[in-house]
Amino acid sequence: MDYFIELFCSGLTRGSIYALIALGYTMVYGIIGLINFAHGEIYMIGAFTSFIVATVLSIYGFPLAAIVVVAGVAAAIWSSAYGYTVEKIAYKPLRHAPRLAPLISAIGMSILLQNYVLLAQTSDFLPFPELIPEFAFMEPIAHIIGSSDIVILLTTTVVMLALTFLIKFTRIGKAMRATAQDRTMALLVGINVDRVISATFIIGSALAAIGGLLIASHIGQINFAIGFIAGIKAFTAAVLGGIGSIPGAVLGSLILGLTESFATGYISSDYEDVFAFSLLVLILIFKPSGLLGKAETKKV
Amino acid sequence: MITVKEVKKSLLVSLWFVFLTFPLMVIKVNPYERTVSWRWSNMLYVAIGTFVISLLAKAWFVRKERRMARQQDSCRSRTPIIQKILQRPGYRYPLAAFLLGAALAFPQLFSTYQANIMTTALMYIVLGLGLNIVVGVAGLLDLGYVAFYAVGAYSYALLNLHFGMGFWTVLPIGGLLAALFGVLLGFPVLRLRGDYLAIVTLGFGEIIRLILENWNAFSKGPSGISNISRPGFFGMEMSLDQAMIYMYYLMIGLLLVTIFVVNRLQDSRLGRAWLALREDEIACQAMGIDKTRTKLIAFSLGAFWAGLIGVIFAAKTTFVNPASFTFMESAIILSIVVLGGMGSIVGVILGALILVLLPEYLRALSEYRMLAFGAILVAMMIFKPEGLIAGVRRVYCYQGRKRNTALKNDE
Amino acid sequence: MLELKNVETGYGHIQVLHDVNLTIHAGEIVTLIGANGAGKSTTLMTISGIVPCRRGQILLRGQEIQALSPDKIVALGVCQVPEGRHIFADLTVRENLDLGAFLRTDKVGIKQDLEYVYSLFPILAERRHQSGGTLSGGQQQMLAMSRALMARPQLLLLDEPSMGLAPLIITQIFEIIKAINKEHNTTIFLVEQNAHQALHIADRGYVIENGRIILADNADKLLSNPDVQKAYLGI
Amino acid sequence: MMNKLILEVSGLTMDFGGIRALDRLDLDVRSKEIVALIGPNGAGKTTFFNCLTGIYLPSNGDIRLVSPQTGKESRLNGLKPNKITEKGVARTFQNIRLFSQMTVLENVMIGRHCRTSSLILGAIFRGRKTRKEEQETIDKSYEILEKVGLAEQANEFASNLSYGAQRRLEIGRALATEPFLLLLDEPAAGMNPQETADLVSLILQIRDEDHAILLIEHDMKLVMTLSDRIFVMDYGEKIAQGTPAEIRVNRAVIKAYLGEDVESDNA
Amino acid sequence: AGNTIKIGVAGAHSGDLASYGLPTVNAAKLVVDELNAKGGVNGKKVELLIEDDVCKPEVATNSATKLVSQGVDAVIGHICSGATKSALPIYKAAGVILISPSATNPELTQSGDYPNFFRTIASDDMQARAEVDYALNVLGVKKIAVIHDKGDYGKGLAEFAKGFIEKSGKGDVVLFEGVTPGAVDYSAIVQKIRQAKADAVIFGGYHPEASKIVSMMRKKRMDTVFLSDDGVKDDTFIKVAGKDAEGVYATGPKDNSKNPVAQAAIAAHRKAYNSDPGAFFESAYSAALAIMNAIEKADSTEIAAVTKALQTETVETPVGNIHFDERGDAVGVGFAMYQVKNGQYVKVK
Ligand SMILES: Nc1ncnc2c1ncn2[C@@H]1O[C@H](COP(=O)(O)OP(=O)(O)OP(=O)(O)O)[C@@H](O)[C@H]1O
Ligand SMILES: Nc1ncnc2c1ncn2[C@@H]1O[C@H](COP(=O)(O)OP(=O)(O)OP(=O)(O)O)[C@@H](O)[C@H]1O
Ligand SMILES: [Mg+2]
Ligand SMILES: [Mg+2]
Repeated sequence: MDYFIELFCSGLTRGSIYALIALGYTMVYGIIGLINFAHGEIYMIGAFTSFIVATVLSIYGFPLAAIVVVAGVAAAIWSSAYGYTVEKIAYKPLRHAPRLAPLISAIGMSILLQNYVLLAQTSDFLPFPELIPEFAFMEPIAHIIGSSDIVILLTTTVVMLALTFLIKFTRIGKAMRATAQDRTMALLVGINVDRVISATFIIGSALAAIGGLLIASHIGQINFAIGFIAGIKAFTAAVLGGIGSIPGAVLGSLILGLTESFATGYISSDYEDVFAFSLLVLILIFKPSGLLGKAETKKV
Repeated sequence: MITVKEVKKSLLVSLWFVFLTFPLMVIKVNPYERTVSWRWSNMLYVAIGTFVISLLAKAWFVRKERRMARQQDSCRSRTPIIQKILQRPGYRYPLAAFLLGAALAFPQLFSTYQANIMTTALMYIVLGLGLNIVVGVAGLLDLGYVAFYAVGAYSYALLNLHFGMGFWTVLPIGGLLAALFGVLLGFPVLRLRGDYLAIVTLGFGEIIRLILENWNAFSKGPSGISNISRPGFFGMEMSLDQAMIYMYYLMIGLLLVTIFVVNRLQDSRLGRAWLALREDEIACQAMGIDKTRTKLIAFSLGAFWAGLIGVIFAAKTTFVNPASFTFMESAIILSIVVLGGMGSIVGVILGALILVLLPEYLRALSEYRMLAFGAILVAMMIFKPEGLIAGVRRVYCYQGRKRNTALKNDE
Repeated sequence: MLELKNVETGYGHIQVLHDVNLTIHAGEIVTLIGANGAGKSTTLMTISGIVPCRRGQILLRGQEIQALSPDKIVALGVCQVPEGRHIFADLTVRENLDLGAFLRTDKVGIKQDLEYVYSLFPILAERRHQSGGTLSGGQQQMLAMSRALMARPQLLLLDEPSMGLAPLIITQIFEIIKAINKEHNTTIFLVEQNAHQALHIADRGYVIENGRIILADNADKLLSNPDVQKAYLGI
Repeated sequence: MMNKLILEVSGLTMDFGGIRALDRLDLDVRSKEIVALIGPNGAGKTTFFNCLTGIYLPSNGDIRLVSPQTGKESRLNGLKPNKITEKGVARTFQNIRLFSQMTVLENVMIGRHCRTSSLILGAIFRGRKTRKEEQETIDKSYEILEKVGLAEQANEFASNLSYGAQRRLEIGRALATEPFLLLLDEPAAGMNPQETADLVSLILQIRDEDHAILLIEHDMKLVMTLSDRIFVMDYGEKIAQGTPAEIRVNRAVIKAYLGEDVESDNA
Repeated sequence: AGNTIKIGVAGAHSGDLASYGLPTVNAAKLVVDELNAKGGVNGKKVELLIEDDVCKPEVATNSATKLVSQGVDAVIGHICSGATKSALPIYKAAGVILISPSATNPELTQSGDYPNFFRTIASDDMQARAEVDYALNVLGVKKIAVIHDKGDYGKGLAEFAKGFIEKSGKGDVVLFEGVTPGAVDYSAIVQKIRQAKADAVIFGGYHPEASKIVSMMRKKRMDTVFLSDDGVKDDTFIKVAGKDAEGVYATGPKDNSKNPVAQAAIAAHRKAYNSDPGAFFESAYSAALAIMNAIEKADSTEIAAVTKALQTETVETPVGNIHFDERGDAVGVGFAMYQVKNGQYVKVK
């Protein structure tokens, strides 16, 4: 039973990590229908920025709390800036282009950003400073769940709730949904579509940055290539949950994380990804729009 | 032609990039020694570099707009020169003959190495043409194309290893096996819409690779299978050089066959159904097209070609391991199709040549190579979103009408 | 109120509007009639700023608007019910209506207007939680109209509002158009295939052919114009 | 004149969640007949077409089709759309659904798909049979284009056609599938009087070539001149049925649909 | 052939594995520069031809053909075993000798398929043997979890380790599994190690995954012994894993720090490049010395003569005084076990 709980907790952590990245994927897909392959790289840049800022601050002897806050804010700012710029350069000119053009441009961006960080920084793995201390009161259960896991879980929950609220009830949220549905009409009711799309990229990127910071400090190391696998997994999770749906992205991520964890624990980690992807295929066969995705409205 | 306003804008752009790249370009920390180095000179490079690039891009867009305006005045739509040439049979056949001649003479004119690189390029052309059926023509976004390629490669590697089967025997087997896999995968998933299909195929590609990587007893795992025999030629002994040149001609042959077949397919009842399916599935069904079956045919045909090339890949490298079949490979093949121009055979050929030869010739840039590759991919899409060459629609001629009019005249 | 001076637009290489001149006075109903593909919808889209104006000027109350972005133009009180309705398919009827009032902030006024459109089209009140995409064609047309009304426009651009509607509803729609014009003093620019009815409620009319305005006159004069009768009224 | 029964619908019901779009609908069509289906917006007319052509699966009821040529009878419920088309029912759509990036001729050729059979090998080797079939497809498609008056634009992209022409092309494409029952969903919507008049003669011509036609339309002038019989729906139910003359004066229909002054307005 | 001796240098010089390939280029340059300064080999200048194969088999065949078509006499490289395997037949057909500083796959020498292959590094099975012996005989652990990174190198090593443990009869393999490199979290596999009640973990793979697993184990309050290979015996591992690295064992090439040739080579590198040499530098330097020595002694670049010279002539290199056995493995190189103590790898008995 203990073992089960342990695996469950590690599955939750993994799932929450995916969720933070998957939310950005889902938002961008929802609004411009693009699989933003560069999103994983935005997450990586978030991790790198927070690494640089945190290390610099700790070298100059700032207290831990200040480091966490400043590094988090800096990561969010710069990741958003990258997200914003990537959209302006690589996707905006392609709004009216054939459907696959932005996809290729996204793949190009992903390669570009990876190599940019590789060249600007280093190809080596770097130790990420421990930003989330092990709390003393957690000691008795430290073998099951660590404080970084708890922080990750909490953050994901809060972010999901906030985002759901934002999309459902705020003005910008409504504008986002309208833009997602019909861009021309969104313009005709007075929505500044460019700004809404930029906002989506900025919010999604900021989430990825927060994810980057949390994950990097959980794992303790970063390098320029961490975005790719995390990105693919997060995207899988987003699709599993029904792409475009915020709760779907979280649900999909948790299911994916738990599947991988239990597959590793009870079967074999050799095939954890095989299980993850097979699950995806199975679910989509029975629910072609993902778990919480809206079935396509087929009015003829 | 560059106004002050544009310069100002470019200045702003360059300022923005200075901000953007500040943490990554300027600061470099050494976490072990706990030192920080501030590389201010990089900031200058970024500022100047982005300023110039921004100006150039502006100039390009201004020119493009002017050109559009001019064309509009002349009220004539402009087709690219290549396309014009291709549309004129008078140019088309001599050009094709010339290209074929050049291709045949290539290994004689250049080193074996060049021929070898060309063989790789030819393989990618065929892969691109195969995927083009799936993505370009039928509109099914397949991000796991490399899985079928792996099936082909491993079927040759394994059959050769265990049963000593030869290249020519396995070539069709590999293709058919891959096609079978295409059907197996396609059957449940082809009713998924666009991007869901994409992610499922991506997942499938990964599953195949992971199985090859982990199931040692079957595939020898990550260390791969070596010493695969090269293709034979009526039992003739060949030196390595000859074998490579043979491989080159073999690929030329296969390419010609592929072009022929793909061309015919596109111009057939099936090809039309694929195009229609890409546009509107519901209307297609209402026209009596069996959606699932038609898609399945496209999917497995694409897989078939991937399988063929997989076999050739195994024979050419004489070694296979799962590392050759990653998602990046699928992405490159997809880029070939999109970059070249979806649905266009000539486009795919150009796209493959560019994407395969580019990294080879970018070697001079050494560590900036992949950076440049990514940037070029983005730039090509921005400047030519429809691809290099758009698909050309065939014009059908009507014999019945001539007959009818003739009849009328007689009356 | 609105003035188009020598407007030219097009898509890509094709030029659609040639030297279009139009004037709409405040409080008027003006109709634009013409064959399929003449450029009627394009004219409306150009006014709304969706299709960029290549040459010429568009003046709204004397202010140039051809370079403004669509949302700015909406903010100036120009709303459009586009051809093809453009319902936000996955949003509910209510949410569609709310989006119509996107730029407004007066909660009370919005509420009043919501009641107003529900009273115009009771079926919408009934279906307020259904997603827009599953409404029938005619219901969608009503929703599109209502959504535009929710913005309280000063100038309402209507693109074939009667298309696909039942005869009873068509009558009703034209009555509503008249009513909006009278009660709210909304200026209306109406594009119609149904030239007969359009000219009946309009004050003035323009006839467009191949992207050129070829006729402009009072509505009743156009009704009795033999060329118009032959080409557009089926008489 | 009592023609053969070709379509018989009984008790057809369609529910969407809580909404009942079709309610125990009965309807029949005989060969060489033009039947109109009218009713207020949202009455369920398009839904009826969708059930008939297999795009929706009806919740209840029975759809039976009898081929006038062979006399073979079949049940359409649960069949896939393409099978239904093969059986001889073709349709057009309320919102035009052409293959806009294909040429006009190709659009019609797609319609011939279910009447031809060449597959991969045929396409590659292009044997005599395939070539013959292909030429036939082209010729027949041209004939259809001439019939609907689009032969001149055969090699234009469908998206470049004017609206009325696109509607006619949809009809042509449907005809190419060689149906004996043609379903037209608001073919005259968005057409001007001239185009509508052309359409009327086209529909009559099609009828005379042995096709039965089931027609949804809001243009009363067209409905009244064309149809042999009219069915009127409201809220998914049939509220009236009869000849144009009967329907014109039916109180229920006038109240739900036509309005009092229909005559004057559609003059 | 001609007045120069052409030596190819092939390996990953770009991409994510560049850090394993570039040191070989430096080593070859240093050796050759020194030789040329002394007047070359038997009066002939030595020329280097450098080719990037990004460690991909399909690219490696291209680089190999390119080198062969440029007429190389011998090649130092390739770096990865997979790339080496696909390139070897091409060299074999052209009669070119390949000497690798880092391709450790046992098959390369043991299969007998590649008579033209030599290496200055011990093969994986030797390393696995050293790890297993140490774990069973010195540490005396009974239950061992064998974990790998699913890669060519790591999984191969792990399989040998598993085989050796099972054959010895002294211990049990309680777990044999691969982890996915780059995964965001390894807690599940760590829980599984705990569940299996392993006394020790033998890990086959590189340092990034090793440090993630070790850190996660320590976070979960496990003090399981951790043994690994020379992919982990890298100072980066200690830097990244920090205090969690303490006590970790790793095998690595025998300690050469006292060897004057090694000291000279490192000094030369510092002088030329102003930095410390990277992975496989010493074995690459040795490979360069060995091949140049053999060519000189054979006074020819003919494959048979050079092969004979490689097998018979002992040469002083940074990795010791070596010659090669008939399969191509270097005689005289060996493995030693190291442990992290106070943030440094220290050789243990
Ligand atoms: N998005 C577009 N791209 C290219 N050409 C277009 C586009 N939209 C319209 N056109 C062309 O512009 C011309 C005018 O079209 P427009 O839609 O304005 O006509 P309309 O008068 O509204 O006709 P209808 O009565 O059919 O609505 C047509 O020839 C049409 O083919
Ligand atoms: N997929 C669907 N999901 C939910 N409701 C639907 C769906 N399709 C149709 N409906 C509902 O069924 C009813 C009938 O719609 P239908 O489109 O058949 O009307 P119609 O008679 O064709 O009207 P119109 O003349 O306006 O086109 C409408 O109330 C509509 O909202
Ligand atoms: Mg229009
Ligand atoms: Mg309808």
